[in-house]
Amino acid sequence: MDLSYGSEYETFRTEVQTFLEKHKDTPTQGALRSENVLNWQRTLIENGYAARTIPKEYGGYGAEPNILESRIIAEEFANAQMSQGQGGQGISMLVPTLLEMGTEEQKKQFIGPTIRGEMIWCQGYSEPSAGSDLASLRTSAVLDGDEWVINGQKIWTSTAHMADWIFCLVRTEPEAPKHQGISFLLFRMDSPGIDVRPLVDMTLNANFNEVFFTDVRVPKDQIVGQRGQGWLVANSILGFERGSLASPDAMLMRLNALIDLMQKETINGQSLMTYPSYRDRLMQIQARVMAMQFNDMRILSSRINKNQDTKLASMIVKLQGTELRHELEALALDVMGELGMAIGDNPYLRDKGLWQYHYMYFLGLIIGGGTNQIQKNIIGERGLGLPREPKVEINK
Amino acid sequence: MDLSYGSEYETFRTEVQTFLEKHKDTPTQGALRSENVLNWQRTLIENGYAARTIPKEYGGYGAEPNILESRIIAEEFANAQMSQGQGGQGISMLVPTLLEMGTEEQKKQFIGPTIRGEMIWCQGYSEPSAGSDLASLRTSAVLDGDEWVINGQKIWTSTAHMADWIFCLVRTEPEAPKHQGISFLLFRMDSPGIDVRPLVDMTLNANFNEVFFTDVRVPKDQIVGQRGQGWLVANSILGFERGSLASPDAMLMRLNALIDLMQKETINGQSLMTYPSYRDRLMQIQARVMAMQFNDMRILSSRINKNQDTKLASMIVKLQGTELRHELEALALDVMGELGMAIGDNPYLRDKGLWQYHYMYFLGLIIGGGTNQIQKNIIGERGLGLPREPKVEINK
Amino acid sequence: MEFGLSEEQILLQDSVNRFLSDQVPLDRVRKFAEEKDAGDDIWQGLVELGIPGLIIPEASGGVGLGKLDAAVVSECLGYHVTPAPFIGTVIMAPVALIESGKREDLLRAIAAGESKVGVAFGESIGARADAGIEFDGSKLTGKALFVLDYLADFVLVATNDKKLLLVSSDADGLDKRELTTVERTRRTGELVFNNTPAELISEDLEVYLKVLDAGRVMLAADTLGAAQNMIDQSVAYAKVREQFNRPIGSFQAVKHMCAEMVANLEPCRALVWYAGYALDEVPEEARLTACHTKAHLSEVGKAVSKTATEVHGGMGFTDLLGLHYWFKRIGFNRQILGAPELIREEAARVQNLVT
Amino acid sequence: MEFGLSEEQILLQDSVNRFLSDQVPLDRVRKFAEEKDAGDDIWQGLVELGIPGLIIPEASGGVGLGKLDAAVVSECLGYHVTPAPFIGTVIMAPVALIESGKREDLLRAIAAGESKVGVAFGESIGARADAGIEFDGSKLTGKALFVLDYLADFVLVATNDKKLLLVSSDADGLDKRELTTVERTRRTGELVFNNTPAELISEDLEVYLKVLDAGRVMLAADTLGAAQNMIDQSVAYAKVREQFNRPIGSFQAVKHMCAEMVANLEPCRALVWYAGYALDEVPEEARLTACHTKAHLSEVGKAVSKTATEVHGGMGFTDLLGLHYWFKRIGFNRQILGAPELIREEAARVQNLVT
Repeated sequence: MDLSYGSEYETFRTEVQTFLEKHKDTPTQGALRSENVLNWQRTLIENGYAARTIPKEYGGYGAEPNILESRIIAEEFANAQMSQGQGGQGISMLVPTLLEMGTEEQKKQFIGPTIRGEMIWCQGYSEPSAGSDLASLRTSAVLDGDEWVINGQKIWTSTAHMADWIFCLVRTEPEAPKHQGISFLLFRMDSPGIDVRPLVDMTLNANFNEVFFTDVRVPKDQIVGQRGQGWLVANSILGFERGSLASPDAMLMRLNALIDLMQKETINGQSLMTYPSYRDRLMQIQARVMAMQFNDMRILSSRINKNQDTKLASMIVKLQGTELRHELEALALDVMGELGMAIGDNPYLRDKGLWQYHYMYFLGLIIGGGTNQIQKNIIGERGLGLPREPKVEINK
Repeated sequence: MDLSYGSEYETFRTEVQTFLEKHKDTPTQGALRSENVLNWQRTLIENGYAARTIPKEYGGYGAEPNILESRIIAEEFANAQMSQGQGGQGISMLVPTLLEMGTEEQKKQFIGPTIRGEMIWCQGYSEPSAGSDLASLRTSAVLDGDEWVINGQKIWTSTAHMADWIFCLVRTEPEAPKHQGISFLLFRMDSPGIDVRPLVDMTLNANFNEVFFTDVRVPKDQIVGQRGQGWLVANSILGFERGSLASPDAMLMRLNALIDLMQKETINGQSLMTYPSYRDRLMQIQARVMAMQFNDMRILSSRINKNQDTKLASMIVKLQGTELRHELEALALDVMGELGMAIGDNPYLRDKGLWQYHYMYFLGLIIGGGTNQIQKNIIGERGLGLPREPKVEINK
Repeated sequence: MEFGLSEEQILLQDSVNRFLSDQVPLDRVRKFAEEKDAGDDIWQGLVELGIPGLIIPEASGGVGLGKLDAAVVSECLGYHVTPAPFIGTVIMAPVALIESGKREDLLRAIAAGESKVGVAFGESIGARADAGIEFDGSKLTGKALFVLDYLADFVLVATNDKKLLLVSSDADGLDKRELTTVERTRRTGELVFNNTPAELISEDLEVYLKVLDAGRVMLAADTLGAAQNMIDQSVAYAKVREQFNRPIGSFQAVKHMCAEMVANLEPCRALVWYAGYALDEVPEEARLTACHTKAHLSEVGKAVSKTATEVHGGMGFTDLLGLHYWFKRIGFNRQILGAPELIREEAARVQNLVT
Repeated sequence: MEFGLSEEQILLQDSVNRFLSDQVPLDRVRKFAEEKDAGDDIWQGLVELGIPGLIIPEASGGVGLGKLDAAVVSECLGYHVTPAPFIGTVIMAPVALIESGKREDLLRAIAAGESKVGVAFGESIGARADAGIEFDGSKLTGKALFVLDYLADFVLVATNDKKLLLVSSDADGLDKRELTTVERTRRTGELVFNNTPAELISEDLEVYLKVLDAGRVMLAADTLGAAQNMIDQSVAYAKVREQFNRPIGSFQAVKHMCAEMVANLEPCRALVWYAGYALDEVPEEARLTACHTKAHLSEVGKAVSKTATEVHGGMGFTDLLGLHYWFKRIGFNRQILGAPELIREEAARVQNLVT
């Protein structure tokens, strides 16, 4: 156990700090594709603070992967409260997939504009009847000459209304076993036949969309991997998503905000922190947040030192993290009583209503990204080697 | 809603009280089959306070079933702290079964001595490899002339070491589907070839036994119901057992004892009841105990008024009751700290060590009598009509 | 001996449920929630069923039923997430007026469906955000937050020291504004009193507590109904929704989630019934039962609302099925008239377990 | 940056585990539990591995390792429910002596495996049953309950006001009797002091707290190991035990019980490691981490011990598999040196969240 980063890293940290100091007045906020955002993203890439490990030939900075450096960058940008640049499913999911499975042409065509924030992507995986059982997806793509013709519907497509392109799973071989009949296509969201409808959720926000395809025509070569290999292509990156749903750093921030809240808010003039039952719940949650934090450090560390086995430690993050986060937000609602119910334009709104919002949103995340029931199956079967349920094929 | 019993019942209550007053010095305690016990049991039956609804021709009192009268008897005996006579699986399970499924000869032969406490029974159902899947039991009975020859092993056989007779499920048709190959036999525990071994459990008591059968010979006619009908015969009474594992009356007694304990015991001289976190847990449990109490009254009432549907209310009693009871005992251990760990001859033992004992015993009951996982299946399938899991037949 | 609903109570339940199923389906609730109307027709329908005068004596123009009957109705309203000024108008105000013997005229007006009454009790239970209400013998000063049905003709106000007062909607020195909450099937607002004239209804703590107990039991009944509906929806969904070629209800994980919800909620039904009954018939147990019923239903409701949403998968998270209306109603019921931790301390005090 | 065990720590873990697997299997533990022997050979084996001097400086004849190393060993002992006077002899007494600079001779004797030390801390944390200990400057009066390894050569005693004293086993005016507990892999007893001579080790509250923190982290590590073993046994059992023609581990109910145990316990491993590390390396976080680690492991241990027993069905409830040795060890660890509710209040105080 050695939690220091070592002196060579402290030099690196100083470099990052210097960069941040120099740019502390640079405008970084704005709409997608706005000048501020694009400029800042370009600056970040040039200095190696975005697209750090993406090869130079595809527009990245071309550094060797180094987890500690990435961590230091994240820490210092957070300390300075400066934007770390563009995120989104194009950068976090599609780019790694293309690097792994794309053709040279695809890499050249897509990676550069994507990491520069010029090309925005959405993800077309889930369908109304294919949730936990994603591989049963039905959106079809039929080859007609040099084009795929796509029909069907996707759901849970965040940013679909703002995206230039979609990476999409479609069924190309309807006769094949379900995992083997899927292909991974890329196409423009302004193609004729695409209808994006906002999907309002329980927070009353449209955080997601439904996307309908009617005879959408896509050039034949806009496929990643081979025909029928889409499931493999998609799975090479699914893992990226799950861990990020329950970040321990965000959790710690929320915990500290909750402590703040409990010290400030009162009942009959008495601080909420003086209520022993609330305090006891807070302490229980604090211990669990700590445990998840250290668990995360352990996982991070194991990526450097390959001798450490953190398979189970990694598998449980989504399950534990989303449940814990939901409980943390629930405690905030409980201590606030009626105040916690406020939303919208309510003048008694606390912290912009984020407690109530997150309470619901994290219930959504307990369900999303592989429900926590599916997570338990995965932990049991892949983590512990427990036997799978006997397969049942029901013919209808 | 009307929680009074009505005036005709108050007359009955007075009769019971008069009986109890008259017998307040009658000795009722003693070993099984001891003179005190047998005499008291006879007196109870003569006066209709035991075997109340068993027909006179089989040695009972012959009253019509009346739930309120039974309840009043139970209440008054409890108030007077007088023994309600003999219990055990012979009286609670076999006698109702024989009344339902036995031949006239069997009723005549067994019911009288059993209800008088002269004939003690044990139950031979579970086997080491047949727990949740009870119908997969393997103990075999093969007809040899006029006798069944029994080989195999039973487990969880309480009172086996004291029993005169056993009622036992055995496999008589090995080729039949598993539920249809079972028969229900009665035989003497002093038959040659029976070996009873005490089964020590986590409380370090031998609350149960294992029973081994080696070529035990049983007269052919000592079967209840037909050959292969044993599963039906047994299921006609299994319901009796489950409800009784989690009596709300006992739970309320334990709750009150816990309140007492928390008021009396101290940390640094300060009553445990002054600790808000313990008090909060106590209040949560009290509310749940209340709910189970009223749920029980609702079920009781529905046996009088058949219009009330209490199917679900009844199905959940074993599941909820055993979990709640376990948690109640766990709270007692927590408030006692180290004192709660005491057992045996420890001079600091509280309440004879019952808290620790029950904490473990009720974990046993969460498992026993159909594990709580099986209970949830039953509630889901029979209670809510959810589809069963697809059957899988694996040939080995 | 009869622990259960009478035939009359079952008839009452059926008639309210039938009206709500037919006339106030989720689409109708949505309109109210989206502030497209004030729900007058819903209230009118309940008036026609005689609901406003439910617990008001016949001599005062009411139906003269008991609190258990009222709890049965409250459960129906929760089951259908019905927007209606029930707790204040039908329960808390009548209890206050009956117990204090004041304002027979208003009691009659309520029974006739002509007057509605809101409830401002939060500050007497535990004032948040420096709110609080004082009464100087003729006027009210201070402010009340999250007042239920704050736009009603009258508001029943409890001061910090638990006096009960009646304030008219058009009283001088009374400012009102809506306080939007996540629960859109009820309207809540802030009332600011600047020397606002108010009529003293009671200074008797016992009266205050009776009003509070009744309100709490009705909220618990509302949660019981709402949670039952979420279970019913979950079970129905689990039977038809298929994944991996099977109805999801055939998977043990989903089946057990449904079973656990039922196992938690079913005993609550008997608890709510007894609590309603005790308000009228077992006064010595009424307070403790009311406290435990409100707190326990809040906990069970929370668990059920989470699990039911999970059983519905992504659909449960969307607005499409509207499941969140029940989720939020249960969440709101949990917090108003005393959150569980605070009420459990009251329950301990009622039993003299803490000083 | 390295968050994890070093190669040396993994070797240490392996060697302790190998010794315990080979020499102290469950049958051997049973003998001790049934009071058929005093476990001298077990201790001797640990002495040969250098365990007693684990955290004692090399200058005093020890191995000079850190508290994280000690936590690793404690986890092994918990995993194998090993009867050994570890917490007092190897951890709490050495910390007290090192921090106070007292009794170098005893430190050497401990390192050499020649002296054992029991622990009487219960009364300084929260005295039960009117126990309590006072020190008048030279003599102890009062009584201590549930003293760990009460028959050891010395006992480290903390008085009500948190002074640390050393009492010799053969001191005048010292009465001892065994206090039987459900946890049979440890010997606990009562000590009665009648003007018993005792040596003052420290009056410094900081020293007392360091000793306590170290003890708590080691108990948490013990629970981590015991709970891990119960999970391992459960998973193994679920793979081979069949019901309804299938291994029970193929049923979602059982599979999810196993997954939940792992999901709860796995983050505890990192927590325990950090808590052990912080005792030596991050003094400003050591107390809070120790509190949370002890309390949290107690909660997770309780849940795991229940679930693991359930996964084993009836077999889990019997003495046949001996699963209850782990169950009871976890239960005992939960209560000694501060039960979770009490420790959580300490955690709040450490952060000045409560006065």
